[in-house]
Amino acid sequence: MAASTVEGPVAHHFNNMGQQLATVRFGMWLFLVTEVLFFGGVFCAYTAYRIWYPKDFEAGSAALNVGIASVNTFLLLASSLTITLAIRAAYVGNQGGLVRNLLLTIVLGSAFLGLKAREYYLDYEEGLMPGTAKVMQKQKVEQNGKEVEIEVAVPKFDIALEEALKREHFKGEAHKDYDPSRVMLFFMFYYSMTGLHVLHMIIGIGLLTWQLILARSGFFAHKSRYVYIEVMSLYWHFVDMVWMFLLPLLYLCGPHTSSQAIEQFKMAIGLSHGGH
Amino acid sequence: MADILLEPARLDYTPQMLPEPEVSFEKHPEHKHYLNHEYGLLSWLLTVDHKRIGLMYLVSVSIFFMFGGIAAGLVRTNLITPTGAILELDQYNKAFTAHGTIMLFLFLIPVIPGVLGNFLVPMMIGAKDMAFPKLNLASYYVWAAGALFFVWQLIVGGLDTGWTLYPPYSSKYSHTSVMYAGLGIFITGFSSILTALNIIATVHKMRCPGMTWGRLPLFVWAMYATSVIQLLGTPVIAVTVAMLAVERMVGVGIFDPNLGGDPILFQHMFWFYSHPAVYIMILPGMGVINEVLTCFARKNIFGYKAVAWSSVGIAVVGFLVWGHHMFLAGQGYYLAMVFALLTMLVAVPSAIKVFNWTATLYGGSITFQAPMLFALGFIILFTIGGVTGLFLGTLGTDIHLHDTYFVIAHFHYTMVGGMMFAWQAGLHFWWPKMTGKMYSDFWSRLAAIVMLVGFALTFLPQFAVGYLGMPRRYPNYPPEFQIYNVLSTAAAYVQGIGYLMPIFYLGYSLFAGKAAGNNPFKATGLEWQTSSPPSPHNFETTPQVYFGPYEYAVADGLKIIPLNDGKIHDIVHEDPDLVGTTPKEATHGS
Amino acid sequence: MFAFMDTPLLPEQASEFSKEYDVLFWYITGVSALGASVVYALLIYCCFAFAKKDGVAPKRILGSNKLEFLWTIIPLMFFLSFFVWGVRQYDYAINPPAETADREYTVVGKQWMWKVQHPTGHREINEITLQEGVAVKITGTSEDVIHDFGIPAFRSKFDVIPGRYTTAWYKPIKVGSYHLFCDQYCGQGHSQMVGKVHVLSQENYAAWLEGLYRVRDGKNPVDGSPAWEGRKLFLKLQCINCHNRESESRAPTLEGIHNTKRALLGGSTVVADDTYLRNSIRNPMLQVRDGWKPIMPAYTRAQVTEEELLNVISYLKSLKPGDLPSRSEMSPAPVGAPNIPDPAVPPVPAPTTGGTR
Amino acid sequence: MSHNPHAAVHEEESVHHEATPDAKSFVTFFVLAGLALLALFVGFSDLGSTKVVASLAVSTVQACVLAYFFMDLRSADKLTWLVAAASIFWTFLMFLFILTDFLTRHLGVL
Ligand code: HEA
Ligand code: HEA
Ligand code: HEC
Ligand code: CUA
Ligand SMILES: [Cu+2]
Repeated sequence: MAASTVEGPVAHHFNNMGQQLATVRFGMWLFLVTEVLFFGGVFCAYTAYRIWYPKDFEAGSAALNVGIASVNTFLLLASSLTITLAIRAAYVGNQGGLVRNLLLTIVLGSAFLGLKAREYYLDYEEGLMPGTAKVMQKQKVEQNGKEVEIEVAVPKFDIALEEALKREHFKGEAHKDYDPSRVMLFFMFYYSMTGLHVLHMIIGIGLLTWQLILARSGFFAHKSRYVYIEVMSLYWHFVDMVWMFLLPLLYLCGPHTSSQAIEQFKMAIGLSHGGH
Repeated sequence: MADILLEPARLDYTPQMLPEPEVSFEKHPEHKHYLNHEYGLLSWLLTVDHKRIGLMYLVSVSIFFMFGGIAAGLVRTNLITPTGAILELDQYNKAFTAHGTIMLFLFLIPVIPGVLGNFLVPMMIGAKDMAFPKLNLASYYVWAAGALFFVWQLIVGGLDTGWTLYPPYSSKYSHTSVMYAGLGIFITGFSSILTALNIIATVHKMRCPGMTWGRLPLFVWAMYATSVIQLLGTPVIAVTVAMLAVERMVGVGIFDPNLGGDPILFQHMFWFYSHPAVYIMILPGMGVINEVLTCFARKNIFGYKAVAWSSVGIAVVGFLVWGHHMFLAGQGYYLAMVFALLTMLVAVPSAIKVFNWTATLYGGSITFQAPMLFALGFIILFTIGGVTGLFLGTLGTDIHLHDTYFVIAHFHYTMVGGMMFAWQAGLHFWWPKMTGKMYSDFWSRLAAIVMLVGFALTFLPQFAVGYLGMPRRYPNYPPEFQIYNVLSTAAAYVQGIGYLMPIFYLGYSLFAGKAAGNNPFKATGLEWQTSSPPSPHNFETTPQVYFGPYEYAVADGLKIIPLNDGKIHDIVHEDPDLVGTTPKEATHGS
Repeated sequence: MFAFMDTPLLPEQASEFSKEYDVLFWYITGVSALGASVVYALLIYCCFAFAKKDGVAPKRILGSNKLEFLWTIIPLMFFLSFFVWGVRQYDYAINPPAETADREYTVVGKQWMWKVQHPTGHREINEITLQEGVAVKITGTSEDVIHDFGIPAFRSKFDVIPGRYTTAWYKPIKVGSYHLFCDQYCGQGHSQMVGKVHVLSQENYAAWLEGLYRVRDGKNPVDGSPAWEGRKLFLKLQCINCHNRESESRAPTLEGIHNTKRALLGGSTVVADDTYLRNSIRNPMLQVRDGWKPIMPAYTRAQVTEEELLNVISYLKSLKPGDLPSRSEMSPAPVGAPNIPDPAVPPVPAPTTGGTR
Repeated sequence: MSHNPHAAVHEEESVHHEATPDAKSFVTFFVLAGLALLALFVGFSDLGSTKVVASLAVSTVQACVLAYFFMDLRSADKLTWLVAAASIFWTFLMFLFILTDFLTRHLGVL
């Protein structure tokens, strides 16, 4: 059995490098198992309600900014590429390449987060926040054959949703196809799922930054330590993978068009101003 | 029983295979072990030595057990009179919730994995440490942080939802600190994930040469199966509690029927973890029993493979029965049926284990020190706890017994009669190894008997009163149930005294106990082949293993007659796990 | 010290299902006892027979596939028998038979009380009265958190869930009063969310429906019964002004009046049957009680319709000592008093999710 | 696992492990990007109820490619495959049982 091809220090409780590398890698895979089930739980809840309320979920999805999401998809994919390049750089001992690629990964990840933050802000501005807040609204009702105007308390969310759907030219016949309180359920999932994803990205970027610092200090001069970049990449790829499912389940679930996506993205980054 | 494999005399190794321990502190007092090779608080708080971390868990979980026990004392005392003797309604609710959550999350789930798992798994497989020593320390601190949230939660007024945290009560109606408790569950859960990860990686990657899967001590198998459950189940409760927290915080919800949510979904996701969790709470105990029984009966385990695989079977099938907690909760009819069937299937591996244990005693040379008494207590009590589980797993009978004291009695018989007794057995068995000191034989045996009698009498009346229909989580009850409750309470005090006893004689042994020697029970496991207490890196040289874990008969001087076929037999290659040799081969010898 | 002495050993068998249930229960108990006995017997035998003796070495036994097989298959067979029997029983217990179709009761759980509505319109709180031998279907829901409607004597229990309907059914077979518990933890008053199930014989049940039979003392006629309606009229028509708990000087107390002998002005007596009661209201002058002034006004059809009169009579018939309302009670008793409809109670919420089981 | 009990348990894995050359990574990236475009295309089209199936299928392919090439399942040992499979399998079990409830709860009884 050939000894491992890479050199580097072996921790006291391991017998050899092969054992150490395999153990580290295995540990990360085990961790990913828990991550799969962690996300699996929310996805399962999502699916259950999607089965019950398909129309409401589509309506909710229609109100989301699919432009940002589309661009973000490619950012994440690119970051997955750069981190793979970083492993290779560490593996062959190319310190400059390692630093460069780690940095790129961090930049791409941060760009994702930046756009995501923008998206949250837009949602917030549109009032698409689940909650019990209500506003008073004038409504015309029939009373004794006469039309009178009265003030009623309407959930803020309902109004915001209606306006957002109008803006997105949602074709589903409003008020018939969806029930705002169930769309709110969709939004709960939207925020929880993307929130969890964002949380994972933030942790990932933190770890990457740590590795970047290590890389600059020459920690990865021992080639065997490429394995730490590798396990980092496993985590990062996994986060990417979660996004691959968030995209169709949250954003592409409702009716959208590509022109709409482009328009939304332009608007989000300030190149155009909403209205059509 | 011609079929039983009696003494296949085909081993060509001799008892010398059990090497004399390398170091003995009695002879070489200058030698340093893990307890005295460094000093100071920091050397403990920052240690990455799995043995020291194990002891840190030991101290912490024992403290929490006392807290949980005091809560149990409050609960039982209140139930002396039908109207509730000492507590207000909501005080009682907080008391039993504190009792349940502390006992489960801060005592029973971490106890054996945290203490014995940490201490023993690396030693049993001949490793110097866990696969990830720093992670191991980190998971202790994560656990401690989670525990702090529980303590904080108690300080700011306590939780009143029951340990099951069912919404909508927990999400909308309870005015108590659900958030802190949720955080506590989330964080301690994270810790148990990390411990599990570490143990799995250790078992896979750190075994010493010759330690094949077929030669793993069954405790390690049990810990492995437990860890698989923890790894796969715990993330789900974490995310479930997180969703509950979001719902409670934002005020709108995922489990709220008024908004189209479904409270049953919470129950599904809660029990997806929490039923497997009851196996997290019993499998390590079962593992301990294997080690103790074989040692004190001086026998090979009966049916090594069956016992090992039944652990794995429990771990896997145990994931598919959670719905038996929800038979009456409004889940689908067909699903309930499937769950009921699987519940019956998952009971089989436990039955296999029980029968194998009793068979292990057959033909042994049994002595009855405290660990053995606890282990026998385990078998007696767990059998009752297990079979009463069958009443609950049967769809028809659960209708009446659900959420009555019958359930309470069932799970105390499994958790206290089972895991608690296994824990005591393990603690007494390995105490000399951990500390190098021997405790009082008399007092330890007495404690075992007091606990056994006290325990059995506490919860037997509860089966009766449960069948009569007394609901659980009731601070007051119809007067005709009083006699049962008084009996139960009285016995609970006896039991409480039983649990206090070890503190004294074990504590005493620490300071004044006589040195235990490296292998006081003459056990065969690798952990006994090193000094007591072990040196910081467990073994002076990496051990090499040639045979299965329970060769007590050989160790006790059973004559080995070489096979007369003229060949030299390499037992290691021909029969690495020594199980399942056919009778035909066995007749070769004598 | 113990105020009660009849500690029960076994729960009452008060429904048809409870009998069948117990057969299965004792079957499982028997098998379990058998299985445990085998284990215990082996354990005891080994502990004595193989206790350490000097000079006797332990045997080296590794296992036996035959035995493993046996003790896998035998328990499995028993366990499966539990399963099959259990499923049949569950099926029976949760599927209301056709005969219950028009006898559907509704229970609504609410922190911390049970509100029961009978198909006849009767309403009860924390109590449910049933007729012996008549199967009924119960549909339950909750206004707030999850509760569980459990009746040990019927071996019945089911969770009631907000936003959904769940069902159970029973056929009571034994007259008596039994515990009703909330079995799902629901907060502070969980243990107070208890009540009684009353199983009445056919006659008593019929009387109960009228409002004439009381399942316990100190209780008004059941909400929704004719007598209950009569009680409301009694208050509304101001009868209470003269006939009240406070004093008998103005008008006779009417408690326990039905079928008693009444002394009339002029020395004669008469049995207070339905006709007498009727006359006393429509035309009080006809038979005036000895000792009272004939000041009672006559109530014509314009004031009390024939139907209302029947209800009033039912009420009078239902009056037991201590029942007559006090003068101050001109309007319905305060919320929370037994058997008074709770005006704050909103209608049963429509199910929003899932279906009915 | 080794069938030779003398052998140390470790050592065997990770010997053939080698970081992926850059060119291959680029190819993987372009495949993934292509699939992402496909996912968007499906998402923006008007397929009705098949849309969700189609886009999930694309995502699954994408995830497989990612796991196989980027996460190096390609050169991983059996154990790693087992671990990955277990996570998927257990998630599947959770979905299976919980969704069964959601899909069959309204059904009548036998
Ligand atoms: C250590 C913990 C532990 C263990 C091991 C078990 C083991 C089992 N449990 Fe238990 N259970 C709990 C802890 C545990 N349980 C807890 C905490 C609760 C309540 C939670 C709450 O609501 O708060 C609970 C509740 C619970 C319920 C829900 C009750 C209800 O709320 O209505 C059910 C229903 O099926 C059940 C079933 C079982 C079964 C079938 C087993 C089986 O695995 C048992 C298998 C063992 C044996 C069968 C014994 C050995 C066999 C023999 C000796 C063979 C001879 C016997 C025969 C031939 C009959 N349990
Ligand atoms: C590890 C788990 C574990 C353990 C060890 C115990 C141990 C005990 N339990 Fe516990 N119990 C649970 C887990 C456990 N329990 C759970 C999960 C619940 C459900 C909670 C819920 O519904 O949410 C529960 C519920 C529960 C109830 C039902 C409450 C209700 O539903 O209303 C009762 C009632 O008798 C009870 C009693 C006891 C007793 C007497 C002990 C005894 O064995 C304890 C003995 C130990 C001591 C007493 C401590 C040591 C002694 C001292 C510190 C001296 C001072 C004490 C005294 C003088 C009394 N428990
Ligand atoms: C102004 C006072 C007054 C009011 C109002 C009144 N009663 Fe009377 N009632 C009496 C008096 C006085 C008697 C006894 C003399 C008699 O028998 O007429 C009596 C007698 C009776 C009796 C016979 C009692 C017996 O002991 O046999 C009945 C029955 C009765 N009332 C019912 C009613 C009902 C029903 C109402 C309302 C619809 C009512 N009363 C309203 C004063 C009143
Ligand atoms: Cu209602 Cu408990
Ligand atoms: Cu369970």
